[in-house]
Amino acid sequence: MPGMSMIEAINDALDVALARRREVVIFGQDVGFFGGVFRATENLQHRYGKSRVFDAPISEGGIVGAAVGLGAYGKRPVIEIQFADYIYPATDQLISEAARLRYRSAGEWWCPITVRAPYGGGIYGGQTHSQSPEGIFSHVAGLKTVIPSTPSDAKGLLLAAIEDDDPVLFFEPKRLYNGPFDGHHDSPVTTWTGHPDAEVAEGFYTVPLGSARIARPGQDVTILAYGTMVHVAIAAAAEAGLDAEVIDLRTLVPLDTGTIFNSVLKTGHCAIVHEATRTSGFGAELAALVQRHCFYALEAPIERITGWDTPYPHAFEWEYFPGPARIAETLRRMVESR
Amino acid sequence: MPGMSMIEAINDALDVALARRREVVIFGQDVGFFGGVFRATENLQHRYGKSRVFDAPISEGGIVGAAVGLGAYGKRPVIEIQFADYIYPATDQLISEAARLRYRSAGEWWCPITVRAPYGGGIYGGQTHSQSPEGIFSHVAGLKTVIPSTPSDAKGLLLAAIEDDDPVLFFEPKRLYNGPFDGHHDSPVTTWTGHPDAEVAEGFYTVPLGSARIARPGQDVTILAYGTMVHVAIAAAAEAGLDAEVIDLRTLVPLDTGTIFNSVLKTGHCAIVHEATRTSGFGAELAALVQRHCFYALEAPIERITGWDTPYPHAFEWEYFPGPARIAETLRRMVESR
Amino acid sequence: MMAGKAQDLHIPEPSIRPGGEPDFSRIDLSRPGSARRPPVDIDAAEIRDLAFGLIRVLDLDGDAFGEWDPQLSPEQLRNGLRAMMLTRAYDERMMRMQRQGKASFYMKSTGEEAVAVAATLALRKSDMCFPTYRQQGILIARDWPIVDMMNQVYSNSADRLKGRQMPVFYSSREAGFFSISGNLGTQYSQAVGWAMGAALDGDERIASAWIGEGATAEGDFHYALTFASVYQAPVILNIVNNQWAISTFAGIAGAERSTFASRGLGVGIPSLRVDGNDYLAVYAATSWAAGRARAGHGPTVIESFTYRVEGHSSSDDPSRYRPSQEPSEWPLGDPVDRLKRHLLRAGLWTEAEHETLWAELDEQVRQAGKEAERHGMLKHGARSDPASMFEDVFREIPPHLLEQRNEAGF
Amino acid sequence: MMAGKAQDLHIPEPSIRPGGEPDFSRIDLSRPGSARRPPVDIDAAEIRDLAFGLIRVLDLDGDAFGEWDPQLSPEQLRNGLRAMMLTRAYDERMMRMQRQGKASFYMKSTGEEAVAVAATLALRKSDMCFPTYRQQGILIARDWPIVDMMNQVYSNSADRLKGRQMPVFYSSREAGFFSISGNLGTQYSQAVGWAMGAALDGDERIASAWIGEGATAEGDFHYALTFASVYQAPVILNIVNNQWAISTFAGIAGAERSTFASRGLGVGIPSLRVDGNDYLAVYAATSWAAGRARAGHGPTVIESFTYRVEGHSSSDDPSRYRPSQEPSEWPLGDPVDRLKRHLLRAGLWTEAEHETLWAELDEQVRQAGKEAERHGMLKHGARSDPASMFEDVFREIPPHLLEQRNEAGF
Ligand SMILES: Cc1ncc(C[n+]2csc(CCOP(=O)(O)OP(=O)(O)O)c2C)c(N)n1
Ligand SMILES: Cc1ncc(C[n+]2csc(CCOP(=O)(O)OP(=O)(O)O)c2C)c(N)n1
Ligand SMILES: [Mg+2]
Ligand SMILES: [Mg+2]
Repeated sequence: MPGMSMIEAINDALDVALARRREVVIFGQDVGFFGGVFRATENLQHRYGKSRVFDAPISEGGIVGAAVGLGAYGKRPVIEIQFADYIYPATDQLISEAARLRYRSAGEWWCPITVRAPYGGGIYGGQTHSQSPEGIFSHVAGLKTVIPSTPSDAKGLLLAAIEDDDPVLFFEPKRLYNGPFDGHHDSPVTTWTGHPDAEVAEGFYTVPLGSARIARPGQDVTILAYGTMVHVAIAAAAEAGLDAEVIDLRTLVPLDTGTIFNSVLKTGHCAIVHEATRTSGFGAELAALVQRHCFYALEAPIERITGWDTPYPHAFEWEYFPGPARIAETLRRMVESR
Repeated sequence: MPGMSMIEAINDALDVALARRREVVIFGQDVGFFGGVFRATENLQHRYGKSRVFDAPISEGGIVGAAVGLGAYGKRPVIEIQFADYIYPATDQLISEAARLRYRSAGEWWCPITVRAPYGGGIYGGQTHSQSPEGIFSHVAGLKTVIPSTPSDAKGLLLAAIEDDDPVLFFEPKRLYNGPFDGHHDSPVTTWTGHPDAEVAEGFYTVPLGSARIARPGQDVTILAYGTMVHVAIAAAAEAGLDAEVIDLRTLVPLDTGTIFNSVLKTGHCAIVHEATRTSGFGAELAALVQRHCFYALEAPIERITGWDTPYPHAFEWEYFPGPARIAETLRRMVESR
Repeated sequence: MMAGKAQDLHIPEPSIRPGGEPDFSRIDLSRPGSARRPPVDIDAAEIRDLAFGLIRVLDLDGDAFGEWDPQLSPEQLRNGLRAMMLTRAYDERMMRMQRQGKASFYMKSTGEEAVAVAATLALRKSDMCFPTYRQQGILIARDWPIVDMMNQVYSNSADRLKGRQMPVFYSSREAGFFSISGNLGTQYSQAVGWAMGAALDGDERIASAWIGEGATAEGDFHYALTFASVYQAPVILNIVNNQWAISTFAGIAGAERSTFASRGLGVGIPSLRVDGNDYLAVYAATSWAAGRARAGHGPTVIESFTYRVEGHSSSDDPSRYRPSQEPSEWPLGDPVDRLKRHLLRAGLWTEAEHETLWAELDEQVRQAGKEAERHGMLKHGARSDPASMFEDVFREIPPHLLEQRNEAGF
Repeated sequence: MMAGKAQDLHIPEPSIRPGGEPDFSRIDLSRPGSARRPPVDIDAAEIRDLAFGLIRVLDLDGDAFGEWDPQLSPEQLRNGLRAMMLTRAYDERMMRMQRQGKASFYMKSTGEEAVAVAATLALRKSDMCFPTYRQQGILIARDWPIVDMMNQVYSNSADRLKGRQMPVFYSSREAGFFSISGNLGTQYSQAVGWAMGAALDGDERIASAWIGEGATAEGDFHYALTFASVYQAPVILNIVNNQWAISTFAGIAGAERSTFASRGLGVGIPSLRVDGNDYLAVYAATSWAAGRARAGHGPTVIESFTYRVEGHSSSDDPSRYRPSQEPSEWPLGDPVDRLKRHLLRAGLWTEAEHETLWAELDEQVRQAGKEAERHGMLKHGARSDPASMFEDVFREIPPHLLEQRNEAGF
């Protein structure tokens, strides 16, 4: 069980999927010979041939449209959107088509496609290489949304997404591709080497969609997070000196509400962190659910620590990013109000 | 002050805007000679000429792209998306361009466009003529979202949207075009004639964006609603025998939180209704805000009564629609828990 | 056709509006039989002219001419005629039913029957169709039971789509008829994807897609042409140019400056333009394209030049935007009538047989109608179980939808 | 160039990958001067051939031939040369600075300078440009201060864009240079919209837009061509075919079956294909298109056939996907070099003057660099006020953003 970075784990998952199922085909911009701008598909064309792994035109709408058709034919397309910021030209095919094909045809056709897209900030990518659009898609009935936070989950969740017969958006926290990141951008970069979650099992395994993970058990306050923010939340709790329970949602839709509610019923406090803009982000849904189901247990208002309601500004990335300091401050305020 | 239907009020607003500002141009599918499939632009091409009001190709992305360019040039485009369900091909131009042009150019360019789109169900339109996508766009920094519920507001808000120098999505509740609708689809259809809110002032006036309206003052429970659901909420409260305060949000972004919070602080109960699917709908944001700011005043969990998390099914429109019975039942349960 | 001065924006306008005399003088009608039929492995560059001409086989008297004559057997011809007539009879009845309040909506394909029927019968039954809402003729050509179609229109208890779709948004996997979307154009890139799948598997099946001329302005049209060209997908890309998109004439879709078939040239796809009211021309063009696709020569674009005789849908009143006599003056005639004449001329058909067939088809439709109505109609009688509205959002109902179903009281 | 059998999907592949010998034999080079120059009011249908040929004026020795020679004055020629050289000097320095960690990112336009500079200098200064990230040459051709460009690249305290954009995503309303997006293609339909506005106002100004050959597969490309054709907008639609889109060769964008210029033919837009490394050819084609637009004859498509000499950006290593000697073997030479030769041949320039100019431009760039660095660099020294990040989301800061600014501690 060698340690793997998240990008290696994703590459490994794709490798396993290609070997396991003839129907899996991978395409997207620069994913073929080159192996993808983040190297997620490195060597895969070489290994499985051009008919299994190939480049696509710069046309996200076309890529998803073709994937829907390939899925209807009987293939199991795994497509890459180079940055989540570039998913919007494909919105119609995702929302009007992929999400509703099974429903509108009463099960005659379905859409077993996986849409991989690096998301989130932290690489000085500015407004068009940093976005977190998961909230938008979580509103759409018929789409599943998955976001891993560790190499081993990335592999298991990606394999589960590919196995799934419904369309899955698989957003990959690009800031975690090569190492864990706790939000301290000034600290030296660390790699996944030696990290416990970088132990990635060989071969095929899945992490079931719809099950959250308690990333850190605790008693004082529940923090709901996913992707990069799981690591940031853990660091923030430590810095606030709180025994926080950090829940890594892993799947936004379908959501593991049981794990969430149990935790909040226990701690009586709930903070939600995400990098996406605040208004109508997925944190809103989480807050709405938690207040509804844990109302009488809550000792303080649920807080959201998120990206601001602005585009992601290149030079102010770290002022925008909901880093450990901001989270810790909010956590402290929450429990003080006790 | 003649009584007007909502569609007439919208037509009147467009007429006033065309007369008032040379920069206003109107285009969209079938809006020219024909006057629009819902008649919103009836007679306007005839009155103002083909250069001011004209048909566009069936290309929502192109329509918004051209509008962004026209706006950059100095025009004030008012475009129609024939049904809100067809806005998705324009998502990239709306989210990546219209919403961010001012920001990314630090104010060198901006996007004074108004995007009109009929939304919502109640006309047996099935999954592609019934959607309420407002939640999605409310997540996007840089877009304003407006939804009227009466003819007089429709005119004043639309004129305000057109005057506004930022991009505004103006979703029109198509079920209210020709008459108010309280959710009782089996009752005889009523028109706006004689309805107090159908008194539409002549000429130019605006209803400022960002200000909610107390559609019905009350003490027992606050109901947050917009568009069609304002009327349904009022009916539901009456049927529940409750003295509800119904707040018509009118603008989702920017949101009039003052009016909302004041009401909930007073009533201690908050219900939110919308037709859109529940998960990550705008109701989630409202619930998140209200629990945060009215935490200690709330006597029961905030409830959301919404469309289900499914596509809008043609034959089960009224099972899907959050009608008065469903709302009333929830309201009763909420106040009983007192 | 040059634009005016830059001093104003050019807004295309049909030659005549209601009240005026229909004017089809702009239409350039080539002589039937005059177009050459190249071999299927021809390079696109050598047949660009076919994208600007008009392939015709039948003249208006019903005689067939030239290399494109598909030389169909009498039975094939009568089958085609029958399918077009049944399509028309079906449309007539369903629109009547809609007017009687039995259906919430309906869309006819009158005048465009050949574009669906001939383009289907020239394919194999196993080939996959990605239609728009105006190709009900595909299902009929494939002998799909019309009672099943009616059940869908009525959203009744026998509706296989469980009341989820508006009328005419059929789906039949068995008939190779892809689920109709409401969002224009999306089927086009999907068809290319399906065809890519077939090519990957060495499957002999090909895909055929239809799109209205108005919807060619959508992005999916461009995606489909690009992907089909790049990957040489075995797909036929039909453009149904029926001159109108609701109230908007084809000039607003770009018809003033070029043909729709010519859209294919920019990506090097062989592109044909055919008389869409000429059953034999549509059949022949489709056969040619299918032959190309099956032999591994990739995609073909076919513009069928036709005319939307009726309103856009049951919600439309075309007299508001075009002269009401326009349909009857359309110079390319009626596809049913033209194929009938051809059969008559060839001595394969008589007026009496024609009358009998109409009567028979009307009766067939009437019987099917009665059967369908026994299963209910949207606002009267049985529907599917409303609880089923929570199914098929996902393969398995997830917990939050189970809860919502509960909340809904089912 | 026909596809293989249907038994497998055709996946285009460049003729050579790293390790192999570059192969440009597929490139069809027409003789300079051989293309005819039609009048600007020509009908698109009569010049379809120009979309498949290659308009060239300069041969590789620097002599000019034929009707397309724009007959520029010595001063115009020297101005063009200077702007291209300054662009190159600027690119060289900024990439060096990026390598030194002074900027987070950079993108060069090496080898493509003519496509920006000639296409700008053939316009009026008041015309509006909608570029991609690879047309910094436009700003330089319009004498925009390079220190201002550097300030943007450094996101420093003098950055007019207030640190909001990644390096090279310039914006200058004053220079008629539209704010660069990160989403490919979007500027194309916007340019058409802008031009529609100009036409509506009888404004003499026209718009010019640029797009990479890779990005032509996006929907906006199609929207732009459709709208430009329908409304006959006064716009020039440049396609910069530099053969590569990051690691992806132009075949994946559809180059195997047709030219990019030919994309315009399907909507009846006159379309030219020019040698993009030939300053005179690009200049002439642009003048012709601008003349058309200004006279009210509508849009023109121009494919500039060129070559991306460097990596896609500072993040790219092209040796992973193409032979490293490919750039030096590109048969159409270098635009700076070719224009220089032309000036030399015409006796309007000397090697010594050329050397002096390089030195002068290097110094100019160096000085500007020093000035810019005094205003700070992303990770060193001054930036804009972070509180400004809450501005310009809307015209006025709405209450929720005021609150968030507060929360952020500004
Ligand atoms: C994306 C999208 N935009 C707009 C519409 C509304 N709409 C439905 S049919 C139609 C006209 C289509 O015309 P055309 O493509 O020519 O097909 P035809 O109806 O003539 O068969 C329009 C605009 C839609 N259904 N989808
Ligand atoms: C909508 C969108 N999809 C993908 C990308 C990622 N991307 C940035 S540049 C590029 C290649 C563009 O190639 P081309 O259009 O040929 O322009 P060039 O870089 O050659 O000038 C890609 C795929 C993007 N920026 N936007
Ligand atoms: Mg049509
Ligand atoms: Mg390129």
